[in-house]
Amino acid sequence: GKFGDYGGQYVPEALMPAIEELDDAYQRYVLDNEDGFMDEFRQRLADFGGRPTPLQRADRLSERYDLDVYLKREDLLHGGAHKLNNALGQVLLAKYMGKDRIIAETGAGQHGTATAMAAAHLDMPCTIYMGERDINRQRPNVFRMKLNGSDVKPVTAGRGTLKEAISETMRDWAATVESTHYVIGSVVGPHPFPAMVRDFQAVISEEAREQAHEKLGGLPDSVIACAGGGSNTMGAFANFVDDDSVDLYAVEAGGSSLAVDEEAGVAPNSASLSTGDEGVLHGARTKLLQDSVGQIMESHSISSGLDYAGVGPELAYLVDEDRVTPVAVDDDAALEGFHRLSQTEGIIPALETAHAFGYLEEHHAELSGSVIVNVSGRGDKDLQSAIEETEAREIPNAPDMSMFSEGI
Amino acid sequence: GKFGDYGGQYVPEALMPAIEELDDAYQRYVLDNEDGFMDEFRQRLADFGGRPTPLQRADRLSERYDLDVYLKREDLLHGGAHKLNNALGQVLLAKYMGKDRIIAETGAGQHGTATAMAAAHLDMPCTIYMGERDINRQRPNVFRMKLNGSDVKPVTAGRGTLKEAISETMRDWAATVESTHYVIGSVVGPHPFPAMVRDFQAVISEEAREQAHEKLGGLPDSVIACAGGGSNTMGAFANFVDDDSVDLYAVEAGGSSLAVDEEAGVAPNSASLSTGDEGVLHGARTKLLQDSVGQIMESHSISSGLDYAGVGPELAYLVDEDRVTPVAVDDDAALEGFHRLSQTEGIIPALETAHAFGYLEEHHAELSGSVIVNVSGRGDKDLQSAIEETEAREIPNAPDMSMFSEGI
Amino acid sequence: MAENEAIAAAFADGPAFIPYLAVGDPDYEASKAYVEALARGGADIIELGLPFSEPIAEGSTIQNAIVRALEGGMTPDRFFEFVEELDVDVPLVCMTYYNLIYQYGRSRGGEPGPEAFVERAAEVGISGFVVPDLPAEEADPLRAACDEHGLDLVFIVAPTTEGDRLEEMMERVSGYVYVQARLGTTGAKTDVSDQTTRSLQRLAEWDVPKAVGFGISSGDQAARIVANGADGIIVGSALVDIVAAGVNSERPVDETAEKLAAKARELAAGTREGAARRNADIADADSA
Amino acid sequence: MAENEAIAAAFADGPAFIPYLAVGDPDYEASKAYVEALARGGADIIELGLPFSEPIAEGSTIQNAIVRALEGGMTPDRFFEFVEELDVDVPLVCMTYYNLIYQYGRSRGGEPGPEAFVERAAEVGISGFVVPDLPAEEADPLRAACDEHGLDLVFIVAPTTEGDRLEEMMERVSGYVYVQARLGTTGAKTDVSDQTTRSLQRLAEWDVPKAVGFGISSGDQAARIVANGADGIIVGSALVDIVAAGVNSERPVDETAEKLAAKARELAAGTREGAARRNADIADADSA
Repeated sequence: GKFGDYGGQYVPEALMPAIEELDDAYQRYVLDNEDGFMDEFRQRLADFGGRPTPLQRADRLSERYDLDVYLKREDLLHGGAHKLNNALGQVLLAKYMGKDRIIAETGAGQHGTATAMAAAHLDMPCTIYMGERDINRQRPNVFRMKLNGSDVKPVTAGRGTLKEAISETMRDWAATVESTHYVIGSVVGPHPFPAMVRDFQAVISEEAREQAHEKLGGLPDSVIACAGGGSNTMGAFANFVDDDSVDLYAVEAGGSSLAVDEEAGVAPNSASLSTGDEGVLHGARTKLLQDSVGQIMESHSISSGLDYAGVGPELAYLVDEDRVTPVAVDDDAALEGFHRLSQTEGIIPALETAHAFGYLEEHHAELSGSVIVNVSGRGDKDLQSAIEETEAREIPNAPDMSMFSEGI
Repeated sequence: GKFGDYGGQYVPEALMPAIEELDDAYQRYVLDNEDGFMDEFRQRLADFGGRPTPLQRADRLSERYDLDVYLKREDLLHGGAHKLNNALGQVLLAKYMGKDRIIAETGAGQHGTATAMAAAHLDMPCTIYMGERDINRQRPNVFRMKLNGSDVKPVTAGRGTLKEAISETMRDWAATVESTHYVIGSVVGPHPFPAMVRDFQAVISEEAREQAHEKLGGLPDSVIACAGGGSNTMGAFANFVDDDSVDLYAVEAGGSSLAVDEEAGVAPNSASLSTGDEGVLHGARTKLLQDSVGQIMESHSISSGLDYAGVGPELAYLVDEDRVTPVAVDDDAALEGFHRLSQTEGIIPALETAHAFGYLEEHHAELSGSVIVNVSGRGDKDLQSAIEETEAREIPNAPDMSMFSEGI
Repeated sequence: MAENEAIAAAFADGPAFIPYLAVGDPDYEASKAYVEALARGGADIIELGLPFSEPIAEGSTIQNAIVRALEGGMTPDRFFEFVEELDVDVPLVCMTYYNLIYQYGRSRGGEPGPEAFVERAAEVGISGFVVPDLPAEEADPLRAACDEHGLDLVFIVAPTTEGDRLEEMMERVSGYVYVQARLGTTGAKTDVSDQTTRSLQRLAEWDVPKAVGFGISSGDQAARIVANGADGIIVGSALVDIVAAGVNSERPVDETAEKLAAKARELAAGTREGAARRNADIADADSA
Repeated sequence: MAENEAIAAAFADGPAFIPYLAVGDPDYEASKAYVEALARGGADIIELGLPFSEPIAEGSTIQNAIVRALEGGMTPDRFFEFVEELDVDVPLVCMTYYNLIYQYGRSRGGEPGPEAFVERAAEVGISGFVVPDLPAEEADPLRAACDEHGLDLVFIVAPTTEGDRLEEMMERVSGYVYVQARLGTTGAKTDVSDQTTRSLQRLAEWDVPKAVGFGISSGDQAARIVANGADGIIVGSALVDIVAAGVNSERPVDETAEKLAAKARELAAGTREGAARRNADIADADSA
């Protein structure tokens, strides 16, 4: 359960038996395909989720950047993001484990909607905890979860965002651990979650690697993915980690600045790989945005899905090992990437995903050959924020923003 | 250009040369695959669009209805509906024809967003006409088109809905016909549009038929698709038309009633196949909702995508030939279908699509064996209307609607 | 093909001025006054628009007129009544969309098809038809009905119409041919396109009069176009604009009618002026 | 393993009453008054919560206390200062989350790891630790540092803890074991679960005192639990509720302190009462 010194199981004692039970189930069903679990999982990912997703050559971006840019189209997965790979895997695993209830936390609502879909599909009662402030910011996702039959519980503690929702979900789990599985939404948390979520998401790079052989005739020179908690990142990297020739770039949310305001306890970014220190959060030792004494900082990003103070322990390890290059682009660059992909390829990316394209826009000259960018999700959920945030800034390739407000 | 007595080319003389040019291009590129047009189209549909879409067995619905229910998952296509099949085909065809500009009309915005995506992908300037009232009702789709770089022109004439947008697009085309291609959004309009759009959409049933052989070991007993203009309908039926053993059901929007209010010029439904009379509209002879002297009625449906007074001429023909069975379900049944699929399978359908599931819910006892339902689009665009319309009615399987308004 | 005598007569004395109004805009009685004003102003033929709910070939000016007329209660039967009651002495051409022509038989309890509509039109004194959404390829049933009742069927030739399509039309046209001056839909514009001259040249061999329409709004334009060889000018939007202005400013009907008559006089004068110029040119050419 | 003498002494005279408060809630001075009130009320050991920003093991009562304390400016160094200044005569156990322990060394310019924190804690007079997010498997570095400085490391045994995991803890625990009375997080509840009895039975062979916590809010409950075999009772949320009520009603600090002292007296009395009942039971059993 360790990646170097990272990882581990830093959780309340009451949860340890559940985590051990999960570890056992992970080994049997996921690693050893007991009862054909992985076969059923893969079949459902195909039929229900829409896998494989395409690896598409982005002709216009390729020309613009003088690179061979390929897009791994996770935005086409059911629900609109890579999140279903994990949610479907965990809900199915919970069924194999004989659990009769699912809980999950959600920030931007993407993991919550994916879990709610998977739970409806597999007939599992499901409760989603969501900060009250996030609920108000992400109403369409709240509607989707509820329409899928999930119970969405508003969390009023603290600032009413992801952190508080995680704590509340942990509390529910601590009280119901015998019957309930907690579907963690990223490659974070105590072992076996980081390894298990990676394995569920690894289908991304498994397909991409095979598709690269078909379309590029070999391996790509680089793979680029945005990184918050890191599930799409590890999913996109996993099957390339052993290919030393492939550069792996984890693009973090640089927010407004990489500097921190220790006094206010605020890091105006979510760049834990680039700027964080080792520490323990939500069950694992990893890189964190924390103040000098170890209090967790409030992170910031225009993309709520990247807005998290921690990161998956395996990514922290791969960065320390120099296998993954952590980079960061700021909010402005992310918006530029958002508009670039929308205008140039007819794909509106999630603001999370837009960071990867912001990196490409800013740093394409440093890359060469072929690049796979993981399009982790679609931007339908972000239309309002993307427009508001663009209006508030000077984004070079922004469309005429007046048209979004005037006359219509 | 005829389907029995239906179809034809009832358009202003100024457009006739363009339509003849298009017919020529249709025959060469689409029917004869000149310059490898169809190969490129199919490749782009795969890479950019995400084809093939799955044919998924709906386990829980199958159990509920004691049928083998299979879902053809067009909701997973890029953009969230089958619309891209046609838009990508036509924009690519326009490129092959040497046109340098695209125009389209849109009602609910689905065809407009698909066209805007395809135009960005293929680097074609694009103008979309949309009624002002529709713009106000479908802002997210307006944002999507604009983010993709399309020019969205509000149409203020009349009631500011689809009819007026079609007229306005025709006007643009009449003035710019030499350089511009008009991307019609359904199997309607003058020849060759009904045949060409059918051929682009026929990929749905081409895949479904093959997938049925793999998954069912043969042909399904029935295929069900919702019908407005009829593009997903013809797409889902085309490759089954010659299979006499397969029953084809076109589910129209019954609205609030199948009766018409001749005095007010209003048909409170959009069921032109079930209740319409032969007439000429928007370039073709087909079945129409019209008053006794031939004025076109205002149609109605909770689903704006089905809200059209005409229907594709080929469908009118297939109904007269008893090959397609026209059926209609009302707004309430459509909402019941909407909630049924959302809760039971974890797929939130478009309100258009929900009509097909409303039919299944109401009439499953009359069906037997295996049924393919075309999930023509996802419901993200309809969340608000679905919730408002559900709140205003008594829908037996509605969730507790108070949760959508109270406290969040 | 039958040739309607009244229409033939209208072109017999030289180029014709052919105004258009939507019947029933903004209401039955006012509309009658307006049409009669056009006749008073010197119209040689009048095109009467029977409003259809989806006027795809019209610009916004005429579209709005059609909306006003429909809201004012105009129907095919009211239209026929209107024509019957009309006190004018010029041939009348009905301009409408094919679905209304096609459905009329059924609305009277018979089969759909153009016969019933044409029969009734002939009865009330209509001399011919212009049907903007009916290209020659789809026109045979209507052509046959017109022949039976001695009515003309006018086709629109667009700047883009060429080759076989011209043949198709030439075989079916009667009365006059409507030469569309430029691409686009109806609407008053100040430019008169070069395309007009080219179109007239293309139609030189046709033995029906060539009336030019789309975008003509002044006597000067009318004169120039006729001087360039047109046998007639068709003016719609510039007249409908006057009706619309009257509606918007709530002007009394007779004032609007007088303005229409004045505009008609200007356009009719322009038409005659153009004919005179052309004759002078011909005389010049003859004397050269 | 080292055994802290002060803690051992606290259990020597019979079952111990162990109250908890979040240090710095709602501010430094008030918090000192509250902790001293607990001592006055009869606490045998006091658990002092050093607030961490992500208290995943706490219920909402203590979570809110932690938020108040953090907003009041509580930090690890202020916490140590607080402990140093505290005028009480009972052993103090620091309850916090592992990241604060782990980072302290680095905040002082050294390496991360638990040594610096433990050293400083020992210096100010802390006798032991409870770290809710540190299971036995991850505890060796902290255990080693505690041994070096003579401090106890208390583990929480949950109702779900069984088999090998019990062994792991038994090997590493010192001072007392914190027996979690029911599943869930901290919070005052009126039920005392059957699981408590079962848990105590499972731990029968352990040679450290067994203190029961989670959900104890009254002297009666304390008495029943001690009568059932507990060597101590731990009460947090019921006391934090009093602090919170004081904050919400803007009650003077000394009034809230008095209410805390009163509650402590009730719980301490309950603890003694339970001990008396148990001794009576044992006497009954002996005489049977």
